[in-house]
Amino acid sequence: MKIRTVKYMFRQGLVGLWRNRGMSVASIGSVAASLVVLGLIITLVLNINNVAELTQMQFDSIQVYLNEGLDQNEVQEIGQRIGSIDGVQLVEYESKEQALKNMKERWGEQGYLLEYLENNPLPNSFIISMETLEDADGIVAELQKLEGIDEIKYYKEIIENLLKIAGFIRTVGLVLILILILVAMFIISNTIKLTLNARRQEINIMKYVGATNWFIRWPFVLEGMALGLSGALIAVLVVYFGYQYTFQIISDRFTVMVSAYMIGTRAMMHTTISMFSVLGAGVGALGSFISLRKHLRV
Amino acid sequence: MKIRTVKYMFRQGLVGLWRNRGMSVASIGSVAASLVVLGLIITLVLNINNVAELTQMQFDSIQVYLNEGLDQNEVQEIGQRIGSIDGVQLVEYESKEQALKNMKERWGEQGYLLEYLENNPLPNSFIISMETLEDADGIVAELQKLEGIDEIKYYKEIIENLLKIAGFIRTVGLVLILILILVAMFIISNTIKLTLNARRQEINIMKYVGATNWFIRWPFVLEGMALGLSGALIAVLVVYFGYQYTFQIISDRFTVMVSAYMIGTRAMMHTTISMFSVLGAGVGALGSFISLRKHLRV
Amino acid sequence: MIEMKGVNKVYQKGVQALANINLKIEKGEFVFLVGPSGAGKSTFIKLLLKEEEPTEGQINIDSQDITNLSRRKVPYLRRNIGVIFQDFRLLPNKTVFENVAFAMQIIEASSKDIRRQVPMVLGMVGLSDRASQYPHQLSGGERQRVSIARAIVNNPSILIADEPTGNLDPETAWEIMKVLRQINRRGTTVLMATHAKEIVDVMQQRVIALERGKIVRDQQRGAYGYED
Amino acid sequence: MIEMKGVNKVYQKGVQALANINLKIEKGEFVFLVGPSGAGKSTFIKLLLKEEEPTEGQINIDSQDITNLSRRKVPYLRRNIGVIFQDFRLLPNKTVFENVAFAMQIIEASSKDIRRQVPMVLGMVGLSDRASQYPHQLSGGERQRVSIARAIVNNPSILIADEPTGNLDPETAWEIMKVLRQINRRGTTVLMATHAKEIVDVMQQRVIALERGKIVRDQQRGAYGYED
Ligand SMILES: Nc1ncnc2c1ncn2[C@@H]1O[C@H](COP(=O)(O)OP(=O)(O)OP(=O)(O)O)[C@@H](O)[C@H]1O
Ligand SMILES: Nc1ncnc2c1ncn2[C@@H]1O[C@H](COP(=O)(O)OP(=O)(O)OP(=O)(O)O)[C@@H](O)[C@H]1O
Ligand SMILES: [Mg+2]
Ligand SMILES: [Mg+2]
Repeated sequence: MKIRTVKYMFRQGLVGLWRNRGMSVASIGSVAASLVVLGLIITLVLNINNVAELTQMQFDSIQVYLNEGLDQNEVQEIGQRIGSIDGVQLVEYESKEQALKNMKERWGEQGYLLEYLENNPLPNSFIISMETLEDADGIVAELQKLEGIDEIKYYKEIIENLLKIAGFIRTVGLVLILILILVAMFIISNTIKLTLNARRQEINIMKYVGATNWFIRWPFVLEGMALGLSGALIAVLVVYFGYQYTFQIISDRFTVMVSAYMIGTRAMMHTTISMFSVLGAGVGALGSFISLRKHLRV
Repeated sequence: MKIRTVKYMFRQGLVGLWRNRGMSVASIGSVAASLVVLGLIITLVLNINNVAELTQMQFDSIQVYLNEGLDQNEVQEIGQRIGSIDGVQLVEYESKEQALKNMKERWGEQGYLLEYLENNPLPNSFIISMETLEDADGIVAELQKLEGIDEIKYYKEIIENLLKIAGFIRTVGLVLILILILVAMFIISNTIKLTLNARRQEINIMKYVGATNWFIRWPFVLEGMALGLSGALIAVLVVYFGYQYTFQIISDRFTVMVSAYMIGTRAMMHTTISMFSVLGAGVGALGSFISLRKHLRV
Repeated sequence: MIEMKGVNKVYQKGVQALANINLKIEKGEFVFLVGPSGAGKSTFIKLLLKEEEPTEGQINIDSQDITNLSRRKVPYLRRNIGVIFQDFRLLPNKTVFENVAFAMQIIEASSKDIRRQVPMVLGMVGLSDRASQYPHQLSGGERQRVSIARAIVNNPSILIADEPTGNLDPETAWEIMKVLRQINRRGTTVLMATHAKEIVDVMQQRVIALERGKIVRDQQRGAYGYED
Repeated sequence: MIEMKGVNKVYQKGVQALANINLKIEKGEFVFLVGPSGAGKSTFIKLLLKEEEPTEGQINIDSQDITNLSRRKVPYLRRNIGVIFQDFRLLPNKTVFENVAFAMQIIEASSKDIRRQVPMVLGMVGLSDRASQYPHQLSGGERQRVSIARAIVNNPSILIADEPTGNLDPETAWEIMKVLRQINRRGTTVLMATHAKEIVDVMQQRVIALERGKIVRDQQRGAYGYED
């Protein structure tokens, strides 16, 4: 294929877009619309996932109750031993007085009940943060070998439940996104098909005059690609500004706390831009390619 | 318009669908695809909303602490008075012993702390269920007029927070559904537009031969309606079986508890069937109508 | 009756297709419109059908000024005029029978009339055995004859034919001319744009010759008139 | 060289368009294909272009059996043959210039050649001033001439013309015939399906007459031959 032919094809692709601009606009609109929906769902799923992970991190600790009557040195030694276990990130000491105070706070309105206590039944304890959740069982096993420890409190069930829920959300989210990707692909390729169908006569004539399949195909494939990319661009912009706006509203209306749980606009954009470009251009080009086959058979 | 013409139009609408079946299939597919997405989101939003409402109902009560040392008769009288207040649905008596027991249960693992209590600091109480949340303030005002009452516990904040969250979810959900309806309408009408564009020549010729706009329009509008309805039907089936399947999986995997929070398949279907039929047929017909205008101007 | 007063037609690209046309065609006349390719014959016809609007001037059909006709009335104007289009304009998704029947359906004719009339006109143009084929399954001449059948099926008061014999062999062409002549004898005004020298010369009817959008000759009992 | 051996063509609806055709057209010949409407002339041409496949028989072009030609080689066959289609087949979204240039672009001609050659052939068919218009902005005869220009622009070794003068006035028709004759003198085989009795009679070339799909006459220096 000569350079001039390549140039010709690129030019034809653009010219085709422009001369059929009514249809081009309709197609780009449909592509953009389906990608916007995809973007919407991806944003939701990723954010829910993010919230689940952050929440999980808060329960992500082991509490070690110490025996009564240990002296300061013994406590310190236990602390150091714990600190040297593989996978332990941070060790914090909580005295029984501190523990009662914390508990009262946590109980809020019902905290007054604790004032009726005869004596403080709570133990001194260490609170351990882990590097990753997977280390938990190993750390607990190590802790059990230590002396001076009464009980190991590990929110195993809560964490496991959270992991389960997070896993479920992730699965549902992935399935949802997958379905939506398929739907978007379907709509985009259908749109391209309808666009080409309106021009089947044109394609037939080219064949009758002696053009090879590739000569006819390339401009259409490039046109499909341009359609897809334009749609993707619009979708990215809509999702970007839509997300930014929502982010803003949530920060304003609720405390900053809530938006701290949301994924930043930047990070969000990386995902959508690359995904949408590939989807739009790829499906556009492939859709053209496949839909053309039928018309080229003359 | 004569009866035979009406018959002619219905026949032409169907014939048009069949003779352009390649395009019809593509259009129906796009309509179905966008409605499936809409269905997916509606299902999600309605369910989340449902969960929020059910949760809210659990906090939806007022607790009345009674003074120490009332005798049985006095307690009964107070109970009757409360029962006669407007908006009160149910009054339950909870003795101080029962209350401690319930609390121990509710605290689970930390319940042992309550065993260290010197004496039971909890009061006897009435628990009041309301007909609707809006009555709460009125009921509280009435309660304050009664004698023998120590304190009125009303989870105002929690309820208000829940109401806020539920409202937020509902708003976000509605906005989402609205956006999706717009997107579905856009995609459907674009699809119809592309379908008609491929047949613009046909439409022009009809005009040149002397057909009135309505004579040309009706078969196309009916065709667009049939396209939309077929797409809607497919979408309803997909959503129905998809939802049923998911419902089943969730009931199996998790406890029955979770699926108790989900809206039943039946109720779900009422919403989707009516909504999709109207959307599909309406947008199909309207899309045809509007897209035709351009082509009829010859 | 067709009347044009000072009609001009300039297309977008500045092409002057018709220039200051004044003429009158009486009811029941048979008129040939001749002239070289691009002279403005089809444009002349398109103006009568309101497919194009004149840039200037006034056109009357049956004493009605059609230049100011409202959009809604255009279909009724067109129904009065049977047209054989130069490019046939058949509905690609309808069979031969349906294409002809369509012209009757739009005037809400009864199925009985349609079932009687359509086979008759298809017989007149020699296409009885092609009724169930689609336009793309026909030869050029056959398409042209379907277009003719559709134009005459409603017995219009005016029949306009744009090059109705261009794709026909001389024998078939003469058959068609006989049909047109017959329709004309029944009182229908016939206006036929054509390049068929022989036909024009033999028929001895009024000839209007256009050249570059101007009427250069308007002759009763004329001949095609260009020497080759 | 074009050769047909025992060629039959039956369309879906049972229409026998060609029946047992045997003939040979030598390189450089000028052949008229005549016959009434629906005789099978266009079908004959469509077989040569592999637009339709013969139901039976073999077709050779330049000693190559095209009935078994692979799909991928069809475009190269078509490039060798310039065709004037009965229904013109112009690309609706391309201007006159682009329509003609397209035939050169597919054989990857240089822009320089295109800029030189296209205006030349548009001049030959008398359309120099219509280069930037779209097909729907042309008169019937002008469209036909664009189709002619596209067919000859690549100097094909075979030129097939299906009713190339159907929409042209006699004068322009003769201009076109001169162009075809000139191309034929340069060694191009010309096959022309036509109803133009006068042209066939004057040109005195080989005439093949079809009737209901059969060759009923094959005559060197023949005439159109049907009496009216
Ligand atoms: N839509 C249009 N835009 C621009 N120019 C046009 C348009 N339609 C026709 N023309 C030009 O107007 C002139 C007259 O066209 P018209 O179709 O009336 O010719 P005609 O006499 O019918 O020719 P023919 O015998 O070839 O059919 C032509 O030169 C043509 O190029
Ligand atoms: N695709 C098709 N399907 C069925 N029948 C067809 C098809 N194409 C052509 N025919 C029939 O085959 C016969 C020959 O058609 P063809 O186009 O070859 O005729 P022709 O000689 O070119 O006629 P004309 O002079 O009218 O153009 C006609 O009767 C036509 O109806
Ligand atoms: Mg014309
Ligand atoms: Mg033919």
